[in-house]
Amino acid sequence: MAKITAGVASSHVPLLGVASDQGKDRDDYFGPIFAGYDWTREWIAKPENKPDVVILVYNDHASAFDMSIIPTFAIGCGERYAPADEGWGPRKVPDVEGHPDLAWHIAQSLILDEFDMTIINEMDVDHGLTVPLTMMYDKPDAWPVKVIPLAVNVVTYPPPSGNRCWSLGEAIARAVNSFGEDLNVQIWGTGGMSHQLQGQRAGLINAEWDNMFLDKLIGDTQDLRHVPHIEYLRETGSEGIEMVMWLIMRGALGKSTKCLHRHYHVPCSNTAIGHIVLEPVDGSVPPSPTLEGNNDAAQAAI
Amino acid sequence: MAKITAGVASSHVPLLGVASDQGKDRDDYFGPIFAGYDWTREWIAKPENKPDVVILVYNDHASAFDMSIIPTFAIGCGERYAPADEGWGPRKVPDVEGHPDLAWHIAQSLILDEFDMTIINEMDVDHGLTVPLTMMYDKPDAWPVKVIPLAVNVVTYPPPSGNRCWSLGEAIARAVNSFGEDLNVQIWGTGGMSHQLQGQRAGLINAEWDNMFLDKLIGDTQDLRHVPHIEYLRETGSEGIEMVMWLIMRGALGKSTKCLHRHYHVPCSNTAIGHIVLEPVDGSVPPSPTLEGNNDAAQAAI
Amino acid sequence: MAGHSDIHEYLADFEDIPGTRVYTAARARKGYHLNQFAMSLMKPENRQRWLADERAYINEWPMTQEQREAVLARDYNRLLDLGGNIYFLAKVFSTDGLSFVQAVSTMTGMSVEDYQAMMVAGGRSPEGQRSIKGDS
Amino acid sequence: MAGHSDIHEYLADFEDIPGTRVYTAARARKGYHLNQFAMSLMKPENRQRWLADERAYINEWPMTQEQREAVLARDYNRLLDLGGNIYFLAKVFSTDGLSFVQAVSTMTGMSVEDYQAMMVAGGRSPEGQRSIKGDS
Ligand SMILES: [Fe+3]
Ligand SMILES: [Fe+3]
Repeated sequence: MAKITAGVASSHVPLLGVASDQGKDRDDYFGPIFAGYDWTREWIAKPENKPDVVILVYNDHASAFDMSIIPTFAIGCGERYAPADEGWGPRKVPDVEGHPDLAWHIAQSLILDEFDMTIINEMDVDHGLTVPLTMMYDKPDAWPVKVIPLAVNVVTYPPPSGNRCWSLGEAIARAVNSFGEDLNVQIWGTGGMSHQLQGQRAGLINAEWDNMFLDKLIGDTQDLRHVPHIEYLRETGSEGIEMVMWLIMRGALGKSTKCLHRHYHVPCSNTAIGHIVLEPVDGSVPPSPTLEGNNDAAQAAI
Repeated sequence: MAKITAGVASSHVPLLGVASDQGKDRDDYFGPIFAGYDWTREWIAKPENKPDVVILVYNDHASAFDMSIIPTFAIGCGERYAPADEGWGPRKVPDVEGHPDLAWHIAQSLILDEFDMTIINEMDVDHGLTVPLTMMYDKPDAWPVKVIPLAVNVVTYPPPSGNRCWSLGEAIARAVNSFGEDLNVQIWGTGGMSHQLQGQRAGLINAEWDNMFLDKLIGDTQDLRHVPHIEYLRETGSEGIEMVMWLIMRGALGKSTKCLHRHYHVPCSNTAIGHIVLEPVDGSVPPSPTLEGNNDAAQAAI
Repeated sequence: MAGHSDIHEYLADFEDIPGTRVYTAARARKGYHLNQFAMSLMKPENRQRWLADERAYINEWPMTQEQREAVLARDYNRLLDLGGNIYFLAKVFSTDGLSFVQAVSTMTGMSVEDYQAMMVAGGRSPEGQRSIKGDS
Repeated sequence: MAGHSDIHEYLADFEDIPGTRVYTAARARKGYHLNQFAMSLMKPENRQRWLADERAYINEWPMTQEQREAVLARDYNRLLDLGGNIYFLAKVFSTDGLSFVQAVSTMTGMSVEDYQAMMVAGGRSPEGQRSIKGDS
């Protein structure tokens, strides 16, 4: 049976990709950032932790999706994905290999669970997806893991609510649990932490709020479900809203979590870097509330 | 204030478009089908009934969306839409004019209400959308109504559940009710009724089940929410599943409905034609259950 | 989550309907390039190239040889087995100038006249056509 | 639905944040072609044409003259007012060879050196930057 064994969160600042690609990742500026990932690189390389598949929650930054189509939740069910050209040529990192068996299983399960997924079979993936791979795996010839991209709209308003993201995570956990093959699955939430890339208020950083957010990913509180969008915007800058994606990761870890590793650094480019590794303590999630789908009570009601 | 004043359902068999375009709509074969729409054409032309905007629920039949992207619920927020070329050249019917103000308002409201909409700004529309316009308006130089296309995936499994469709309708009603401008809005559900276009079982028609379905759109029963996909497939043929789209229309009409007109005919091509005009009696819908969105209790919980 | 009924049960039911292939993920994946090929016929310039030399055109698509042959033979039941979806395949028969009734009837083992007569008489009854196991 | 709080209130809050334009539908509609133009610079052949003759290239896009001039002037605050979104506009400054810090600092009225120094010192404090009305 497949199982979600850990959750990882990380900022995905494009400059981190540039630093890695240009070999600056241990210089004075980037050294302290990358150093915070050393623990994780060692941890994830150990056979008992090594994931077979990562469900990688990220947002597309006007790369695969332009204004003609804006999916709220899009799940990649394709065989592979090439790095996108974001204006200076594609990053020279390996293609990303998908896991269509698990991805389609999750997509189908989520739709029965009343999540209105968009299924994607072909797309390029931008820094939102490739930078976290770099942070966790450095510069391999091929990524040592299969990836299911889960793209969330956090660009055009409204993005999904924090509560919806958390619930999606719970539904993802149910879906993974019902997949027949033995797989070690991780879920990653990316983006954030506080940053604002626009206007006179650009450069805003709120270390206190960011650390409150990190605190509340740990243990059994579900407070973060209820943080409204306006609070992210006021407290963490206009691009801090990306943190709602971390809640998909957190929701998928179930009732309670333990923190294995935590890292916070300011700045990287315009952004506060946050990174956390979580393990489910009690990974249980509520049963599906839907009629078409997933539980005896619901089935009996049909 | 905008208001949903009526719901209309209709099959959208492509052959009906061909019949109209080639002037065969009153011949022996098509006459009885089109005759069942005469009442509606007269009704919809009366100033007191004439909608300003139709929210037109339909499915794309591999026209705007190929296998590379499959949105469960896509809402058209664009200015206009051209008829699609489905293999024999586009239908020579007018372009469809959108209503971006109301469409964006609905899209934003639905996302706050935890529907994971895909927003579409550019697409062509196929027979699923243009045939119902023909049935209701005949052959005008320009369609006398603005249209918000709402495309539902009913091709790749699973489509959304009946319950999810009904709930989406309720959320659409809430959204329309909160739009400031005075607009007479109709919602149309299209597709169905029983038909199977594939395999040795093609040609299946189940008049009894279809009429049970029509019966249950009227009054205050919500039984149809709970019909599972497998029942549509077994009872009404593999393409009968399109009827889940009618439930979006029904959900948007609220607690109870009255039937103004009803029409059923077999066959048109491979399909049973069904058509019904409903009026809300008690149009109330439940308040939004979401936290980010829409009600005092929810806001207080934040 | 004891007693949990999930996507596997949901999908298993679909295999119990006589003479029907529900377009599930398994079929969608198998038929991916077949359906994308069919979709390409929505463009007039592609239809022209296809009509001018079907074999040359279809060989450009990364499909199995079996899928190619079934398209060239217009064997729609076979194409459904190979992952084709009827709305995609419709681009092929529309390009041939066939209507849905003409194309669909070829899958039933009936002549188009008999099929049309059945439709006019009220269509195929669901009796005995609902379930393979249940035989109802 | 008495006491109903809806999308209007949700959106109204966004106008109360100092020095910030939230990318709402209203902005997305205003900036539609501006953003699609910027998106076109993801293709190397378009970047070449753009760099060879910016004015000729931008005139091909159905944008307002005001939007065109703001792009040519690289006036990013103005572009935000005209419906531009920063992730789309990023294709313009990336094509110029600018980093996010270089481009973003131009919107703050600070030199890039001062901006960078502010970031290294912990970034801009949220104090007094949360609300126009509330002044907090
Ligand atoms: Fe990002
Ligand atoms: Fe249809």
